[in-house]
Amino acid sequence: QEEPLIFEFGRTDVIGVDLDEPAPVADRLGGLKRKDTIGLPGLSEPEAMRHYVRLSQKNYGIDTGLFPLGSCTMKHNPRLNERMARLPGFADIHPLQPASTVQGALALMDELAHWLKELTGMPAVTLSPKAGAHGELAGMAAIKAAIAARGETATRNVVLVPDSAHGTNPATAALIGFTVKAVPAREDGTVDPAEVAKLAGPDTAAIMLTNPNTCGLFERDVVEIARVIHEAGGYFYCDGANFNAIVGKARPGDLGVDAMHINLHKTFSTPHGGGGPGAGPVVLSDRLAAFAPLPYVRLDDGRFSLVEHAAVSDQSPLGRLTAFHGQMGMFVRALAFMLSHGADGLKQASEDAVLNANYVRACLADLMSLPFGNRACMHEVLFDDAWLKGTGVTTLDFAKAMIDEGYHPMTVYFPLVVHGAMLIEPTESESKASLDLFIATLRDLAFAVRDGDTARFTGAPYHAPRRRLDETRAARQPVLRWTAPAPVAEAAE
Amino acid sequence: QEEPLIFEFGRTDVIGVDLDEPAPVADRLGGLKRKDTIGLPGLSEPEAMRHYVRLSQKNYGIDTGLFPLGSCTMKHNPRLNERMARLPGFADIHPLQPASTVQGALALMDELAHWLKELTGMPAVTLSPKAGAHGELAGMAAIKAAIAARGETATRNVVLVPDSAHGTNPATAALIGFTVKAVPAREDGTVDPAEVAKLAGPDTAAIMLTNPNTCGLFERDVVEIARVIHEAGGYFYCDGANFNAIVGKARPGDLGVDAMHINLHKTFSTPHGGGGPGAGPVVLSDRLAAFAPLPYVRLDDGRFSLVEHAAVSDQSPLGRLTAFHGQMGMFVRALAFMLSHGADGLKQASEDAVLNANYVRACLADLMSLPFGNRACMHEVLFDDAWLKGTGVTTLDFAKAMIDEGYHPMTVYFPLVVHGAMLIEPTESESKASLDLFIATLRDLAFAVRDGDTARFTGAPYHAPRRRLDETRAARQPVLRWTAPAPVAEAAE
Amino acid sequence: MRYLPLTDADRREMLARIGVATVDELFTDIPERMRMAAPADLPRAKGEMEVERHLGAMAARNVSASSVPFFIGAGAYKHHVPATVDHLIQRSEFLTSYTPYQPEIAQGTLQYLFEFQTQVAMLTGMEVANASMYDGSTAAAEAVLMAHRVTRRRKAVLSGGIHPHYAEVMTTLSDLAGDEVVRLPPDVTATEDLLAAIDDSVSCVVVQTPDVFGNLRDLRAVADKAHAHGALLVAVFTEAVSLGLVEAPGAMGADIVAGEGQSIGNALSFGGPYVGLFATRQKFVRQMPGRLAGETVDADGRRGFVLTLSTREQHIRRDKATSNICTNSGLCCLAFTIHMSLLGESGLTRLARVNHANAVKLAEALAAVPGVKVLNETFFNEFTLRLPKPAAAVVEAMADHHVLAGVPVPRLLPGAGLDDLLLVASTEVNTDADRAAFVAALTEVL
Amino acid sequence: MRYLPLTDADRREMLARIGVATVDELFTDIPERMRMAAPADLPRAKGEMEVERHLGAMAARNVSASSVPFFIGAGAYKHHVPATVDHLIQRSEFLTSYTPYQPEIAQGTLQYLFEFQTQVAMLTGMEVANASMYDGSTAAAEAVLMAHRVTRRRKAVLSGGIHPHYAEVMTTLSDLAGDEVVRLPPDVTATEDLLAAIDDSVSCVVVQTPDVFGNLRDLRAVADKAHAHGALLVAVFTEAVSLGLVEAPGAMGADIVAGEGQSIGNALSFGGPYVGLFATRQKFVRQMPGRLAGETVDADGRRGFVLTLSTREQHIRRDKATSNICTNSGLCCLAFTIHMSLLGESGLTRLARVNHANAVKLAEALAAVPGVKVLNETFFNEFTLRLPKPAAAVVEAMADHHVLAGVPVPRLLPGAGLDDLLLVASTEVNTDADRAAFVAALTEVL
Repeated sequence: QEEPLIFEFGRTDVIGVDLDEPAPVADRLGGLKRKDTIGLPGLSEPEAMRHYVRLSQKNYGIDTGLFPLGSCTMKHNPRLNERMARLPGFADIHPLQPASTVQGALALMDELAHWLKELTGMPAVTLSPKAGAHGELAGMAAIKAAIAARGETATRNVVLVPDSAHGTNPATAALIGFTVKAVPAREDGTVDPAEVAKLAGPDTAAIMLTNPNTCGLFERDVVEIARVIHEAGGYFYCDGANFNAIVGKARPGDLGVDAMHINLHKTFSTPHGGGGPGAGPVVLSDRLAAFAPLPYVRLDDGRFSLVEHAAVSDQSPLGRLTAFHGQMGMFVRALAFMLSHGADGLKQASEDAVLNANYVRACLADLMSLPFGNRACMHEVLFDDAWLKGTGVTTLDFAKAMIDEGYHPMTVYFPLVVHGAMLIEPTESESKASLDLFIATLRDLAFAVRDGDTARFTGAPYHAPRRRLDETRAARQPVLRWTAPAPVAEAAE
Repeated sequence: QEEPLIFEFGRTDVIGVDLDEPAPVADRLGGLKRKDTIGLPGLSEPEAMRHYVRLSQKNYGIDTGLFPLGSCTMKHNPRLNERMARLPGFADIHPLQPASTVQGALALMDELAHWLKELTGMPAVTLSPKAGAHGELAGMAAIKAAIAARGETATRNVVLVPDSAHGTNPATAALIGFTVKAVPAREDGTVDPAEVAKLAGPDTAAIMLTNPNTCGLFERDVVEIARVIHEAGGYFYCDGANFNAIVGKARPGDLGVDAMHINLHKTFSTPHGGGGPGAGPVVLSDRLAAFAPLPYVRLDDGRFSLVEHAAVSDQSPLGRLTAFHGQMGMFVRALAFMLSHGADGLKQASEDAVLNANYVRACLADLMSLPFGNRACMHEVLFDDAWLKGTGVTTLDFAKAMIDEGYHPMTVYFPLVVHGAMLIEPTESESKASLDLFIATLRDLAFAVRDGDTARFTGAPYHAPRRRLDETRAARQPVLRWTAPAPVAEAAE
Repeated sequence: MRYLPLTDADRREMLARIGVATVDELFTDIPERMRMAAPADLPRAKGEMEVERHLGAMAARNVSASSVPFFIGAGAYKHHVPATVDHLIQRSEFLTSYTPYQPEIAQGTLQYLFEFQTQVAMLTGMEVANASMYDGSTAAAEAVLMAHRVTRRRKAVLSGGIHPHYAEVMTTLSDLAGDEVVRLPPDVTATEDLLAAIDDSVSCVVVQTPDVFGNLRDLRAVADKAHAHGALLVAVFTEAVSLGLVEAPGAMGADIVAGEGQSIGNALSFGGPYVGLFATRQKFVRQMPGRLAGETVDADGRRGFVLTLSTREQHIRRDKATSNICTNSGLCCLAFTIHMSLLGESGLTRLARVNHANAVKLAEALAAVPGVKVLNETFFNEFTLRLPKPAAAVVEAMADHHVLAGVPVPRLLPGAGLDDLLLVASTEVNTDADRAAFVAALTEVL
Repeated sequence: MRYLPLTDADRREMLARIGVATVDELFTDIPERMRMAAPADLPRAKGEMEVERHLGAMAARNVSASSVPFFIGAGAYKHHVPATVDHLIQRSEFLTSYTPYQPEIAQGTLQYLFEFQTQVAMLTGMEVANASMYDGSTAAAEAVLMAHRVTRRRKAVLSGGIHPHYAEVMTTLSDLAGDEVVRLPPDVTATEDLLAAIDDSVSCVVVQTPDVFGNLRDLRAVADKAHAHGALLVAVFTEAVSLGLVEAPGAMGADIVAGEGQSIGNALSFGGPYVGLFATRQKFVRQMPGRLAGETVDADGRRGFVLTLSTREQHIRRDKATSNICTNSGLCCLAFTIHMSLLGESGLTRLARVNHANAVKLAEALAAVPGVKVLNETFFNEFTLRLPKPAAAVVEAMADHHVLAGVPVPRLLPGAGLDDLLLVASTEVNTDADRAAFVAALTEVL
């Protein structure tokens, strides 16, 4: 049975929410009352329940299977966190209530900030960014503000970004007026400080470096890179998307980082929810702390307050990046995750994540190709498509064939620096038994490639809610909303 | 991917619940400490989450599709009710707390009782029975007690039960020492009062009549039957499993019923939960009210209390049927359902349930056979297998083929009074569009039967988590638990 | 109305298709004078917000266990249930499914029932278990009936340590069935002579451990004597967590084990729904009441599960059935089995140790309160105090001090001369602060 | 640790397979002196019960909206969300899925996004909508950037009725991007002359309706003048429910509509996560930021949905992208679209009427309080009061009377000389008793 669109079976006179019609009042709408009908279909509650349950059944999630999407960190989402986020004291409070009525909420933000600062070894944090890319914006904006405070806005406007970076890095830098220069990676997949030194100079605003990087490797010269950038008068922005590999093992603050966003939905397990909402707090060094965006929490004599406006004397020229104080719902979940693990558990989680990725690497290295050699990786392992060469099977085909085996594919074609990339991140949430089954499946598929069973790949998926979808058609003739079918003239009976 | 048993991948040293080991104390176990290991496997939380989510995906529920199981009343389960039942003031209170600390809970029981009495037109109700069959036990026990109070225990010991009754009826009567006599149905599927009159006499303890009956028909002579039984000195026990057809349309009390259980999980939508828990309150007439089991709620001067022990002067010789006060969790859900519908909505729900069943009847009557003719039914419509005769397709085959079309089958082979019964109950929760699709599917299948496409039926299901399962084998060589496989001698390497 | 998908236009169309003019024409089998002219004298439909307010106000009039220092047990126990459990049992496919009569699309339910049965068998030290009963008390009553069937005798002997509610349920059912029950007097300190009550007329001896007063009972001598006389030993428990630390009934010779599983995975919920656990020996399986999931294969030879041995049940045997039960506690079993899987052996045994340690600490602290005496030699997480005042009044007074202190024995056994006894339970939820609050409040009110 | 499935034995086996002796050998790329010797100076792991206690205690220190008469709005609104919504968004397959990059196994997400986009387009009266932004304020800021791209101009004019937080976000982002923003002074009574600010250098005029002071704005004249000068009209709203009763921005000539969707389906949650709604005309679709779901077919010709027009996005275009956004508010969209489906046209319009009626009743009641003046000619469910005392102190004092009365304007606009103004909102959750409590408390504290 196919599941229709709500517009195809809902009706504007059906209601799934009971409300009494109010007694008539003299309206205060000043003639701006809506005249046309809207066309919104309604569903009774049983219809709605079934529609969305059935839609959900066409999805794959962490709860239904291993989700080895590299760089995305699909780890277990504890339901304790969901329960905590739904406590009325957190879920049912308004961002503009008097501070006296939200002391617990402000205390929670303060405690989360403390954990983030301790874990990163950074002295300041801004919680308001709504997602990783929004955090990048906040961090780069702070850098821009710091440069402005130094009076170098006109001259210091280049941002160095390695080829392997997430697309959001150059997009963010460009958005706020920086010029982006690419830093090529050296052969081992990491950034060469000598290369950075060549590019760095008085025009250098910052470098945006992901560490561990998107090839799953720790930038082993990170300290030297930081030194080079700082010496050139620039700032070190670290993309913290992969922070989950090193929590409890190393602190970005010790490595020379000036700003780093933290994807609470990756490292601290707030649910990805099919693409959001995320949360991207940014930790800042002393050099940038004064340039954090508004608002922030302050504690005076045991009372928390929220600073929502810059004092006239304040150094920071950076205003709001979002209407309120950030993703409170995600703060609660992230803090619940941190408290549950504790300092010891978070370190163990990082170690297990790295161990799991290396185990996958060790068990597949003989069949699939590793672009940077069979060396230890961090929390994710990167394969390329060299081993597929001449087989008629592409990275995409291989990925789609995994669907038929009951798995979500790994990240494919990212990072761009290797050809036909396949980036596998098992996370710490997988058991050895789960990994063994996954590895056996990939080995079986790899043997099928070798054996020339090409149709198993090029036609895949065969056993999914849909066969392969035509993305070109979607882009060429975009249909972005439902429209009522043209009325068909009824045949005379 | 097959989902293994927890015993096949869980490990006794894995833990999904964190607790600190207590400081040692001098134990007070008197030497009865457990010596052996238990063997219980543990799962980490991510493993448990995935295991049970994946198991759930092998199930069919109301939320996933139409569930036309006649006599079972698979109606929509509102999530409001789940939320209400989980309020700490209901879910987190102990049955033996002081009455002063549970006034709200007792008030809720009292309000539920009020609704049940008003809807049935009966003066008394006992809430404690844990399920429909348990309610039958309570009701029949009250009858037995009433007979004992009349001093007729030795002579009045026959219970009349129509052939079409649920199996629980004769089982209950027999369990408490009554002799069961069958009442044959007349040709139109209902009970003939003349037949009852023939069997009724001074030995008649009661009749157990389901109304509407399991053929989906209202016993149109119910008032006369009640009269006959009462005249013979017996009691009228009504099986209320199908009360959902007549809520707001007729009151059992007006029809002469002395006792009737109400399946809260059928009529009032508490979830079936894969087979329970249910709840089976019993309404009682004045003649039986004094013989209700303990405990019950009492209101004096605005304070509720719970009567847990019979006073010495009390008439009732009937004690407890369960440890505490009944299925509180179900009471909350049922009352939320009642309040949401109101008196008007409950009546409308009955009408819609009956309308839906008759619509199915009207749309299938030309293809499938109706054992009692094409007349109006109540909330469910009964077909037999006369129309399958000679096709090589049985009722069971037809049911299994429905699975391949994405539907849960109807109730089959019940009631026993018709051959190859198929009992369809759509409930009021289905939309017309949903019924139209269901009807079209059944018509399509019926045409396939006609066209001799037998394999589509006899081999079904083809598209389910399992093909047809061997029930005979399960019963002949019962394997009722997992046992560790015998260790295999390892081959010398 | 939000739950009803039909519109008036739908209704008209459908009535036309059926061939009647009004819906009332479908109700003509109801004698006209019996049809309700007006809706019942009850309120009209309420929106979700109003229902929440109405029921929320009722809920707010109750003192929840988590909101105060809480020490009530006596058959239902306050334990912490992981959030995962409640999330999973609310999965639509579990919550809104039916008894798995169509096994091909109910493997989820059937597999967890099979896992549940195995867990219960392991936990009780028995060979097989069923897919649950309504609760511990009805399981115990069914155990007695089963013992009668197995032994073809009709007299049960009940220890004086059995939870009085359980004893009452067994008595009620036996009275109804015309069987005999010998109920020994309340046995606060586990000193009764059960052996003396066993002879060749007895079908079963029923003993609870930990008993209702908290004492642990060694069942071995009773088992031996019962077996020597051709009787069965029925072991009962109300606190499943105890089995993580205390010898399993199966290891002490029980033939049938019936107990309450609420402690694992299930909320207190004012007494229900709970989940009855029922286990026995393989040789008695065809006399066992209740639903059973069993392993088999499908047409392709793959392992699968079905409900089995249903010839025992009322669907088929009707008045010859082993029981009239046709429901189990499905969703409560699911909660039990998920929680038990999360605990595993390591977690369950540790949970049991924490419970015991907390109870020991509490007993020591209370024994130091002037005038208070702990009566138990042995206990798991519950014990009996003798107070210098009537326990019921003490409990009421302590409730005013926001401590829920336990169950006064006279609430369970009125008129038994035990008015100064108080049952006190302590689980993993109790903190040092809770214990201190108990001691302070008790000292205050005595 | 309950979330970590590996045992020490597993770890040893895996290390052996990898060929290293210790896990630290996998971390050797981290310079040795930079590796943490000891764990961070933070607490150790806590069990679930302890975490619940810790966070529960924090939650208990906040006054929740449902626990008091509640009248706060100004960009976030207290509405009743059906239980069904929260149940559904917690379905594992929705909650724990990722951005639908593999559409064959993400049709659930993609179809609801397609439905969501259609609902938003219908509601705003626009042709197309995206799959959501972080919240209303960032959506508004993105709208300005988009207007710049479309018009190739870099100057935005902001009405003085725009929520100050929104105006600040637009200003911050424009400042960073080097664009110009002309922000008109606060306009309490909707009397500003927007038309005068429009000329050929302007890329867009941004107007909010209902504005932050609650006034409804007729956009038609602004739209006409903007269009005459080659500029776009960006319409902003913070209360999506208003669209059930008030003319849609699209019908009044808006080119881009950006608004907050929290009111439908989403909790207050202290300000986030919320869901930004973003709609525009078909012809601008390739300049639109954010994710888009589009319809297509699969290899068997069956309808299906994919993410599309991703060439606009940062994955491909990197520093040439329309925006740096790569997240949407997935689960909040889902909540929005489910709630909206349950409402349907009948429910949404009725909900809007109830909101308006409650606000009118409240305004009338408050206008009768001595010294209090309602400043609005028009409003939907929120309006501005002039008080005889500073509003901030009044709100604090009323909080002590357990009434959360609204937002003092100086909290949003400090130093603007508007200290005696109070924004008051009323939704379907307010009862007659709530209104009476408001009047009583206000009378008391004035």
